[in-house]
Amino acid sequence: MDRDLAEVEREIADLRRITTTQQMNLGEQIAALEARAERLREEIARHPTAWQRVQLARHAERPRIGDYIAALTSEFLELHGDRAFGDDPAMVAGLGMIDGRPAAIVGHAKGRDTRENIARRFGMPNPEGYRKALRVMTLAERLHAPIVTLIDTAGAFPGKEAEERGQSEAIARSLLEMARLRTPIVAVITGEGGSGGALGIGLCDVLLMVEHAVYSVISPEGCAAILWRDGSRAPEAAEALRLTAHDLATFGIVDEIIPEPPGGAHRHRDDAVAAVAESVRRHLAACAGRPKESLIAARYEKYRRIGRVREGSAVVAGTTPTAGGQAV
Amino acid sequence: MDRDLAEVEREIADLRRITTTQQMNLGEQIAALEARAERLREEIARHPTAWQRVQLARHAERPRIGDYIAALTSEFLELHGDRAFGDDPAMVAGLGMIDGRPAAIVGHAKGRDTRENIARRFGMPNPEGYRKALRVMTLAERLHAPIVTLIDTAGAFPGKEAEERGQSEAIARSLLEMARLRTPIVAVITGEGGSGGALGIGLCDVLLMVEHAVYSVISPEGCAAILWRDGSRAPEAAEALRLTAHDLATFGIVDEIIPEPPGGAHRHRDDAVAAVAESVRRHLAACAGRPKESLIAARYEKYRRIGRVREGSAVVAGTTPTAGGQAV
Amino acid sequence: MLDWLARPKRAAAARRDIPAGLWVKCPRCANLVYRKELERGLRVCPRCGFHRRLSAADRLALVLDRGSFVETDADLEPEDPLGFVDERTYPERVAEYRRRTGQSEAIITGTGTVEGARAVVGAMEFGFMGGSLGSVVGEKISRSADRALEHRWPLVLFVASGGARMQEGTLSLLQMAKTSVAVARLADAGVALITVLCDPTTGGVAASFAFQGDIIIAEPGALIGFAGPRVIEQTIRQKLPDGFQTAEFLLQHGFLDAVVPRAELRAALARILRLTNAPVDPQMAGAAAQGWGEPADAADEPPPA
Amino acid sequence: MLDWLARPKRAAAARRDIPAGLWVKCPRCANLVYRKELERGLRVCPRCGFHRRLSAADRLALVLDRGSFVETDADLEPEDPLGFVDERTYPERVAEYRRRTGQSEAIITGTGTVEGARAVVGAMEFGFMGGSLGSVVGEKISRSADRALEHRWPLVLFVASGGARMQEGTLSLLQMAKTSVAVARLADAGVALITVLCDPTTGGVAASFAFQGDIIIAEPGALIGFAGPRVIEQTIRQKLPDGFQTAEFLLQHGFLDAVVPRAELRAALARILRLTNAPVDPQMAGAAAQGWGEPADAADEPPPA
Ligand SMILES: [Zn+2]
Ligand SMILES: [Zn+2]
Repeated sequence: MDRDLAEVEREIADLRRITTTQQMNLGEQIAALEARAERLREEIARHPTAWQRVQLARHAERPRIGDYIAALTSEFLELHGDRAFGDDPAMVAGLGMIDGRPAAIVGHAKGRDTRENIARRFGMPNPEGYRKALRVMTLAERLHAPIVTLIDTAGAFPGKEAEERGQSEAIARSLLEMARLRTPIVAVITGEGGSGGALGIGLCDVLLMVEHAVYSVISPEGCAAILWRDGSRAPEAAEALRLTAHDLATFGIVDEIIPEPPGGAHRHRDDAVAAVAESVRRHLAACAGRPKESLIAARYEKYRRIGRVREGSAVVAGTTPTAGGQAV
Repeated sequence: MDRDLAEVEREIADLRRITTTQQMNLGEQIAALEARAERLREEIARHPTAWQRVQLARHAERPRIGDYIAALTSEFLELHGDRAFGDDPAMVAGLGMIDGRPAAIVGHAKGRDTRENIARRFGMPNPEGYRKALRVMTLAERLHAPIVTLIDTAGAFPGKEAEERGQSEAIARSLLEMARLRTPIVAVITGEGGSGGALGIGLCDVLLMVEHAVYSVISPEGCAAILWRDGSRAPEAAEALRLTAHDLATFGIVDEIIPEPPGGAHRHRDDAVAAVAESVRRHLAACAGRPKESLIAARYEKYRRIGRVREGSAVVAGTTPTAGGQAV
Repeated sequence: MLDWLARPKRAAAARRDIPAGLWVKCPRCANLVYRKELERGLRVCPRCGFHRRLSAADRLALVLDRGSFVETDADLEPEDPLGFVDERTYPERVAEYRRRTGQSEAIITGTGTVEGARAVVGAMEFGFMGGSLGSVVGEKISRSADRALEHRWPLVLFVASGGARMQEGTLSLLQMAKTSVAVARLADAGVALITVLCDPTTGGVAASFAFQGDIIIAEPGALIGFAGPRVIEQTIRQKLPDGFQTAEFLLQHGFLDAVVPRAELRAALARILRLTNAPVDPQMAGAAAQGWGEPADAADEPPPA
Repeated sequence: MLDWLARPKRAAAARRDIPAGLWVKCPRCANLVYRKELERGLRVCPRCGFHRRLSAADRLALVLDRGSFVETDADLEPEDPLGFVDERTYPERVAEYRRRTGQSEAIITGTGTVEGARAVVGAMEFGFMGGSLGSVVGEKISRSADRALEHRWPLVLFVASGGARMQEGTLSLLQMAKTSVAVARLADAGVALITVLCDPTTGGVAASFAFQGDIIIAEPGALIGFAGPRVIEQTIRQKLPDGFQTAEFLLQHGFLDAVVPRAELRAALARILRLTNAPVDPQMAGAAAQGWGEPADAADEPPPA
């Protein structure tokens, strides 16, 4: 479809050139082609390929965490610091009032421009970011407030200092504690869901995914580089990885897909953000009354079921342990 | 008494000189004086002044944490690291088998010689030390194992990096969590109990104190420097601070004083260490059966009572809140 | 433990430059500021933003809704458990600080509202023996924690202290543990502790309730640390860099949730209280701040040497 | 995610230097070692202490009491949920690794005893697709956690993995969460998780159960980290220092409880199990280690590119 569009656009350009250089009136033909181009563009926006979605998810003009917080909360208090080493600007954490009730909100913070992106490490957290997020989530548990996590990162930062200060440990600890937090967790993948860096704040009771967001174990470029020694084959890899919201809904990973405005969230940011806010509010309300024990039990069951495994001749996932075994 | 001894010793020296230079036989007088000197020495060892106890508590030959662990446990596993930044050799933490039951043991690690002392920062922890200790204590809680803390430090390390990484926060967090740990905590001050650095692992259900150990809000030298701009008046300050085990028992701070061998723990290390091990074992056994709720409640009451306050005409401490108040 | 018996350099400079006159010299930027302007500006230098210390009473007046404060445990007084004497007896020193500050001890506790949000509050008085933590401060904070637990109102502590109080020896050290067990019950019950670290917050107070807050904020420029700067310089045998142990430094190192300028403190606290489940007193919801009357310089005065 | 499809430099070197001969060249110190001596020495170079990788089966044989191991869930096999194809299909790759390693997947799980102390155990097989975490590994670890909870025996996991398994996409990423919820129940119940990090432990496996251990130990020299060294070098545009991301480096940075030489591993684990409340099987209390028979080099073999 991409290729069709490119062809039509080339034709239009040709006709325009002829119109001006050869004084021919080709207005009618041009108009028809332009209508066709627009239809193709809409078609792409409606059904982007996996790779196109990756581009949309990474779009520089896509809403940022500040936009979502503004739409979700009537007031917000950003909290800082991991209480041990530093404060990571790549992760935002704080308390916000949602429908008159306090909630914790944590999420990746990509920048709006190059300067902010550099300051925020392009939304790729260091260990301090995960530790700050966990601290604020634990505070929410203590205050009987629910948690909203907003996921939009290419991944945890693969830097030297991140390793020195335990990127693995920070994410592992976050996952372990999020599994145990006795308060509802609603997670939203708003853009890039980049592997462990995304999952590090993504263990939840309800996973929402914005229509063109992606969620993947590895970037398509990284996957292509490993598979074919050729990063330019990323579009193929994107397809193969099944990283779109629709794919992940069929795998039972995503609980709800939040539609985006035509052409993507960046075209109509307010609408896009409002749709996310509405969905989060609705799920928070649904979680609010649930007893803590059943919440934790359901969280266990939710993840216990994820995966595809064949046992003997049956395809199973998340089953209970078998009784016996054999000596080796 | 110190002065008496010095005088007698001078007299003996004089008589000895006379014996050799003037060929007089003063053996009988010398023997009598020496007996008197020995009695004085024993008297000092039995009832040292506060300042003498400070010296004994700091004695280079005093038992170290390794000695106590060896006496207490049938096997020990040292654990390392705060899981965030580093491993502090000034703090030892691990699991040990005591009377066939696992327990956590944490404590300050002074060295045996200058090299080890430098490596172990003279037993003065950095924030990582307190965070490691807290991690291991939390593990003990999870494993339903009791905790033994062994206190022997001049204080938390007052360094630049310690401040950068939150010495205050580390100790404050340790105190808060130790107040909540749902497992028995037996603490022993084995030597120097130096202010916040000692208390940082000292919040407990039972506080034991070795006979000549000291426990103080500030070092006598520091106190003298502040009060009189004269660190050499430390002996006076030591007296004024009421930092001995006996003083602290009268204030209700210390639950049991563990006797030391004559002349101090360094003279008979095995005996000294065995006495500590016996007392710790006894108190662990006494705590073992206690329900967690009553343990935490008793811990609260124990500390809630500490302090001396006058309310109207009554001297009180740890009373319940008054009802009213007045507007200002 | 900060050496609060010594004359702090900054306070000394401040006093020298604040006679009774109309003009006040800023101890940081050395500009002359019209006294009334300084007071209207909450004692923050309009030229360089330097935050002068506030007395405990001024602090409460700045933050709480007018008429909302009810003091509690005002009649608690220290004993002299050690019979402590240096050049004067401990009771003599206490009496002198009472005269000087008009306060009975180094903390005022009570209840009040901020933009209508209810809280149990305590404000430390650095002018009273360096805001040191002794039995009375420990008891009043513990009772405040108990009261916060009973009502399920957040506990707000304005901290300004050099640490534990030497004159009560190990008993004062153990007030760190006493306040910790009291505060721990709040953590278990989901009642928030909010600490506001003012200049200075050091020693045993920094190493206990100050850094046990669920939310910890500080005033700009406040000195915050465990060991005092001079002690650290003796340890490392070199000068500390500018800005070491300031509130901004601690924010950068991950230990503070925010550094809040004094002019925004009341609004920030109101927001924090609302977000930590403080119930609202509807009668106070639209109230103004209590404000303050005549300047009270006690907090800036150096204690007698 | 380590690029385990690529030929790891060290393993390649190892293979080149280990033909079928009597003598084996150490990939670190380049000394020639008599093969039988190497095997008797648990595949640790007697000259430089270099720890060669062990297969999962050898690992269990090294540590467990002879005859104590009972395998569980051996018949779990991966599906192909994505229909993943690169040059071969995912099922073809799986089949090839099954032939190559003799294992059905990248982990062996079961129960056993160490010096009589009971445990649920899992040992990852790096030779099987780089020990990657897919649905089968996630399911087997989760079942092992459930089993540990049921019996209240500690769970011991020998980790050797490049991370999540690309061929199962996001499903494999979420095995990190799946194992986390299973392991979290152990933490709540006071049943210990003990992880032994072997060479290599990286990516999503490092960032989940590997570092969720109550006690975490590692083998000398093991590569342990989140990002692979090449990725970090691309990020920082410089070479990493020697020893970066080794077990010793992680111990120094506070992330490991101990680095345990292979010769001491069995005794160390027995001690850890006793100290974490493992019940003792009296019949096994004096048992010897299972030991191993002929050398199995699979773990050192590079997978086909
Ligand atoms: Zn100024
Ligand atoms: Zn070698």
